[in-house]
Amino acid sequence: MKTTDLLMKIDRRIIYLILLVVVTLPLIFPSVQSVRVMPPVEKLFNAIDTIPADKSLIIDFDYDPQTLPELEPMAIAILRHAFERRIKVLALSLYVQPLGLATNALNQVTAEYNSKASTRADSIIYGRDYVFLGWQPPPLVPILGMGESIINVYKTDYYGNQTDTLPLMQRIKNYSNVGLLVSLSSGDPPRWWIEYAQNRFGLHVGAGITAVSASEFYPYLQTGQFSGLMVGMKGAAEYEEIVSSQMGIVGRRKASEALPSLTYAHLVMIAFIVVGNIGFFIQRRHK
Amino acid sequence: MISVLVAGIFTLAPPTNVVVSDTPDDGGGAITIEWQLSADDAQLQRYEIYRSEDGLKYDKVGFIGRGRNAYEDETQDRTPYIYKVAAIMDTMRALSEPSTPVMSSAQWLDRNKINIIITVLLLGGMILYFIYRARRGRELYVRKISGLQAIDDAIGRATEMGKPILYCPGIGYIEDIATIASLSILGEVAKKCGQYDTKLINPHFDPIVYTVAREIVKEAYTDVGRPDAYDPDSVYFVTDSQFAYAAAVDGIMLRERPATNFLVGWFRAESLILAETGASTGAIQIAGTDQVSQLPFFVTACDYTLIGEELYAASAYISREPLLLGAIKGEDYGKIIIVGILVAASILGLLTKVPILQLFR
Amino acid sequence: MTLSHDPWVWISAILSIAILSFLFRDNPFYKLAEHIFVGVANGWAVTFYWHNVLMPSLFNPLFRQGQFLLTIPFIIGILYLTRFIPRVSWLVRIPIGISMGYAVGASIPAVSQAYIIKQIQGTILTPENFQAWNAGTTGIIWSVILLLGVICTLSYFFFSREHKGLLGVTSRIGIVFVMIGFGAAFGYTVMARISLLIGRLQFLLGPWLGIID
Amino acid sequence: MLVFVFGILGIIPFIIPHPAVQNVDEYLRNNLLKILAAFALILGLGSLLRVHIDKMKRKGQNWQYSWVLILTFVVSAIIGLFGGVNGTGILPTRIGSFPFDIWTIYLNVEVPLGATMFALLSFFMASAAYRAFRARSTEATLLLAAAFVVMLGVLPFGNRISPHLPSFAQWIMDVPNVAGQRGILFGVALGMLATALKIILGIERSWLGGGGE
Repeated sequence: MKTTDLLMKIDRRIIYLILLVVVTLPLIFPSVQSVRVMPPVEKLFNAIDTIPADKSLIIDFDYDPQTLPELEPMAIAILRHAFERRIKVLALSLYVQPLGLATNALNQVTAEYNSKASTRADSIIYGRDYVFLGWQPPPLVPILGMGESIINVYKTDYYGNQTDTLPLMQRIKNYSNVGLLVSLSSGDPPRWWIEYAQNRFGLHVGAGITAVSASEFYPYLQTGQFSGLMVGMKGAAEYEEIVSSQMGIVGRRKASEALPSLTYAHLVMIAFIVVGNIGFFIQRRHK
Repeated sequence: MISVLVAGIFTLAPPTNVVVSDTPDDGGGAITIEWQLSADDAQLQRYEIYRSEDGLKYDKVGFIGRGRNAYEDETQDRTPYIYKVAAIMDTMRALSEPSTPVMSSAQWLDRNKINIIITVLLLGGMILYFIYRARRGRELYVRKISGLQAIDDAIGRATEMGKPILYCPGIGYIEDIATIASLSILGEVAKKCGQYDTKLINPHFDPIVYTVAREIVKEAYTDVGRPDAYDPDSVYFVTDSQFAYAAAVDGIMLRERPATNFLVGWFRAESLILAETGASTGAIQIAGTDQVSQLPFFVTACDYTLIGEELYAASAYISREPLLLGAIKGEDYGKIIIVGILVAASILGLLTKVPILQLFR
Repeated sequence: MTLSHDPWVWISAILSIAILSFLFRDNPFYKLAEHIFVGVANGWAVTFYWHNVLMPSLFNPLFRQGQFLLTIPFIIGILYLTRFIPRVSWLVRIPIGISMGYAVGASIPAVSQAYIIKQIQGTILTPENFQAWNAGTTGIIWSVILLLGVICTLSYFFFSREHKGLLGVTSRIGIVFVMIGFGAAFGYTVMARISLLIGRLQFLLGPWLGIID
Repeated sequence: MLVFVFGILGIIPFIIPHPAVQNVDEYLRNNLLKILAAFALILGLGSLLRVHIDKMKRKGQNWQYSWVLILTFVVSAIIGLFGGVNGTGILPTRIGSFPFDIWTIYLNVEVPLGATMFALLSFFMASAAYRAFRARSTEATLLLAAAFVVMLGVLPFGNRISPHLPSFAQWIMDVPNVAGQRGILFGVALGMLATALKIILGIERSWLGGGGE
C-alpha cells in the first residue's frame, strides 16, 4: 500500500525540480542530437538550394528577444546554407526592433566564413554577396514596392550606403530577380508576404515560425502557398541537421543543442504519467 | 541570351482585350482592370497599368507581376477613366489598346455577405421565436449540467471550512459573451455567499467588467436580505496585463487559501497557470469557458468544467428564467438546422455538380 | 564565464528568478515581483492610454485643432466617473451600453461567418473527398468520420432533451471525440511551452550568467 | 435602447460597404470606443488604489507589499507621462549611460516577468498531466491515450518507435480533434448569437448590474 501512495502522490515540487534539471543540464553541457528531417523543412531546404545563380534569397528577420531562441537558429542555418552555396542574400526587417538581432546573425555567419577563407573570392563580402537593407516603415511599403524596384524602396541600406552603388543591387532589381523569400516571424509578416508579394507578384515564400503559432500557419503549407516551413526549435534543428548532413557545414547548432532539453522534458512528463498510472492500477487491484 | 536576341528582333506582344469595370460589392473608389496575357508573358518582368481621364495623357498607376491578368485601381468615384495595360521587359514596353471609359461607385449591399444575412435571420429568428413562446409561459426542460450541480456543494464546503470563495472572471471584456455568462453566474454565487455568510473574492482584469460586477454582487447581497454582509473591497480591479493578472490571482490563491475557485469566463494561456496553482492549494475548482484552445487545460486541472455552450446554458439554468430557457430551446433547434444543412449539403455536393462550397464562403 | 554588466539585465534576471521561486512555494521574493509586476503594468497602461489614445485622438484634435465633435466622446467618457457619485451613478450605463451594444452587434455577423458558415464549409463532403480512400485527412473515410464526429459532438450540447436513446448514443460518441481532441491538444502544446522555458533559461544562463553564449 | 441603436450600428458595416456607413463605423471604432476604454481605466485604477490604501491603513496581511505596488505604479506612471514613451518628454530619463524611460522599463520588467509567468506553464503542464492523466474512466483514458500518442509523435525520435507514429499523431490532430472542436464551436456560435440578440433586444440585462429594472 505504501508504494502505491508513493507512486500516486509524488510531491509536485519533485516533478518541477526534475523537469528543471533535465531542461537546464543539456543547455549547460550542450550535445547535438541528430534528428530526422521532416518534409516541410526538406521542402524549404530544396527551395533555397535550387535558387538559380542569377537570383537571390531575401530573409525577413522579424523576431524579437522573446522568440529569438526559436527563430535565430533558423536564421543562422539558412545563412550558412546560402553562403556555402554562394546564393546572394538580401536581409531586411519589417519592424525596427529586430534590426539589432539581424545584424548579430549576419555578422556571426559572415565571420564564420571569412575566418576560413583565404582569398577574396572565397570570402563573403558585403555588397557583393549580401546586403542588409534595414527597415522601411510601414511594412506594406517594402512588401509591395519591391515588386517594382528594390532600390527605390531602400534608397540607402542599413549602414547608410547608397543602394545603387552596391554591386549586388545592380543585378537584383525587383521580385523577378528573387528566387525565394523566407520570413522568420511569429506574427503577421509571413501572412503579409503571401497576401501581397505572392498574390500580386508570384514571389515564392517560405517561413520560420514559433511552435506557439504553428496551427495558424500550417494551412498555408498545405495549400502550397509556403514553399517550405520550419516550426519552433524542432524545425530549426531539422534545418541545422540537413545543412550539416548535406553540405558538411560545421558550426554551433543552437537549436539542435536545445533539442535534448525538449526531448527529455517530454520524456519526463511521459514517465510521470506512466508512474502515476502504475500506482493507480496496483491500487485498483488491491481493492 | 537567346531570349534577349529574340526580343530584340521581334517586338513584344502587348496584352489584349482590356476590360474594365466598377469593382463590385465595395464602398466605391475602385475599378477592376482585366486583360488577356501577352503572348510573351513568360519573358515579361511585369505589367504596368496606365490610366487617363481625357484619353490623351496616360499616367502610370500601378504594376503587377507577370502571369496575372487583373488589377484593382484606386479611383475617384464619378470620374470616367480609360485604361491601358503595358507588358514590360527590360526597357521594352508594349501598350495595349485603350479600354472603354468606366466610373467607380459605391454599392449599398455586399452580395458576398447575403449568406450571412440568411444565417442570422434563420438562426436568430428561431431563437427569438422560442423566447417568445417561453414568454407565454411554457414549461421547458433543460438537462442536468454536472458542473452546476457542484456549485452548491462547493459553496457549502467553503462555509464549513470558514474559508473564502474566489471567483475569477478571466481576461475578457464586457462584450465577450463568455464574460456576460460569467457575470450572471457570479450573481448566483454571490447570493449563496450572502446567505451562508461566506467571504467572496472577485479580482478583475477589465475595468468595465469590474464596474458591472460590483453592482451585480451588491445587488445579490441585497436580494437575499444581507446588504450588511457586502464588503465593497471584495470586488476589485487588478490590472489589464494578462500575466500580471495571473501572477496576482496566483498570489491570492496561495495567501487567502480559498476553499473553492471559480474560473469562469474568457481565458487564454493563463488558464492552466491559475488552474494548477488552485489545484495545488487543494481547492475545489469549477471552470468554464468558450475558448476551445483552453478547454483541455481546464478539463485536466479542474474538478468540473463547463464546456463551451454549457457555460451559456448554465447561466440560464441557474436563474431558471423562462426567457433564457426559451433561448436554449431555440439554440437546440439551431443545432438541428446545422446538422440538417451539413447532411443535405453533403448529399447535394456528392450527387450534383452544384458548387456547394461557394455557398459557404 | 562573465557576468553581465548591464543593470537592466540584472533586474530582468532577478525578477525572472523571483517568479520561478513561486514553484517552490509562496515567498517574499515572489510577492515583491508580483506587486512590482502589477504596479508597473498599470503605470504602463496609464502611459499608453495617455500618449497613444487620449492625446492623439481626443485632446490634441479637440483643444488644438478645434474638432468640437469630439466633445461628445469626451462627455460620454466622463460619465464613467459618475460611478463615484452615488446619486447619478446610473449614468455609467450609458458608456457601457454604447461599448457593449456596438461590440455585441458587430459580433453577430462575425460569429455567423467564422463559426458557422466557414465551419460548415470545412465539414461538408464533396466529390473531391472521393478521389482517394484515405489521402491525408481529406480522403473519404476520414471526411465521413469528421462529419459524423461533428454531428455527434453537437448532439452532446443538446440541452432540452434528456440524453437517452439515440441522443444518448450520439452524445456519448461526441464526448469520445471531445476527449481525444482535448488530450491531443494538450500533448501538442507541451512542445510550445517547453520552448518558452528553454528561452527563459537561455537568457538566464547566457546574457546574465555568461555560462553559455 | 442605446444598446439597441449601437448594436445595429455594429451589424451594419459588415454587410454594407458604402463609404457613408464605413466612415461612421471607423469613427466609432477608432475614436469613440478607444476613448471610452481610456476613461474606464480610471475607474479600475481607483478601485485598485483604494483596495491597497485600505490594506495599508488596516495593516492587513502583507500590507507592506501594497507599498511596493503603489510606489512602482506612481513612479512608472510619472516616468511614462512626463518622460514620454521613448524618453522624449520633459522629464529626463537617462543618467549617464543608464536609461530609465518607460519603454526600457517595459522591456526589462514587464516583458521578462510576463515571459517567465508564461514559462511556468511547462511546469504546470507536467504536474497537471501527472495528476489528471489516470485511466479512471473511459473519458479519462481517451484523454490520456491521445495526449500520450501526440507527445510521443512530435518528438524528434518519434519515428524511431514506429514510422507511423508521427503521422498517426498528426491524424489525431486533424480528424478527431477538429471534429470535436467544430462541434463545440457550433454550439458556442449559437449561444453567442442567442446572447447577442438577447442583449440587443434588452432581454438579457445581467450586464447592467443585477437582473432587475
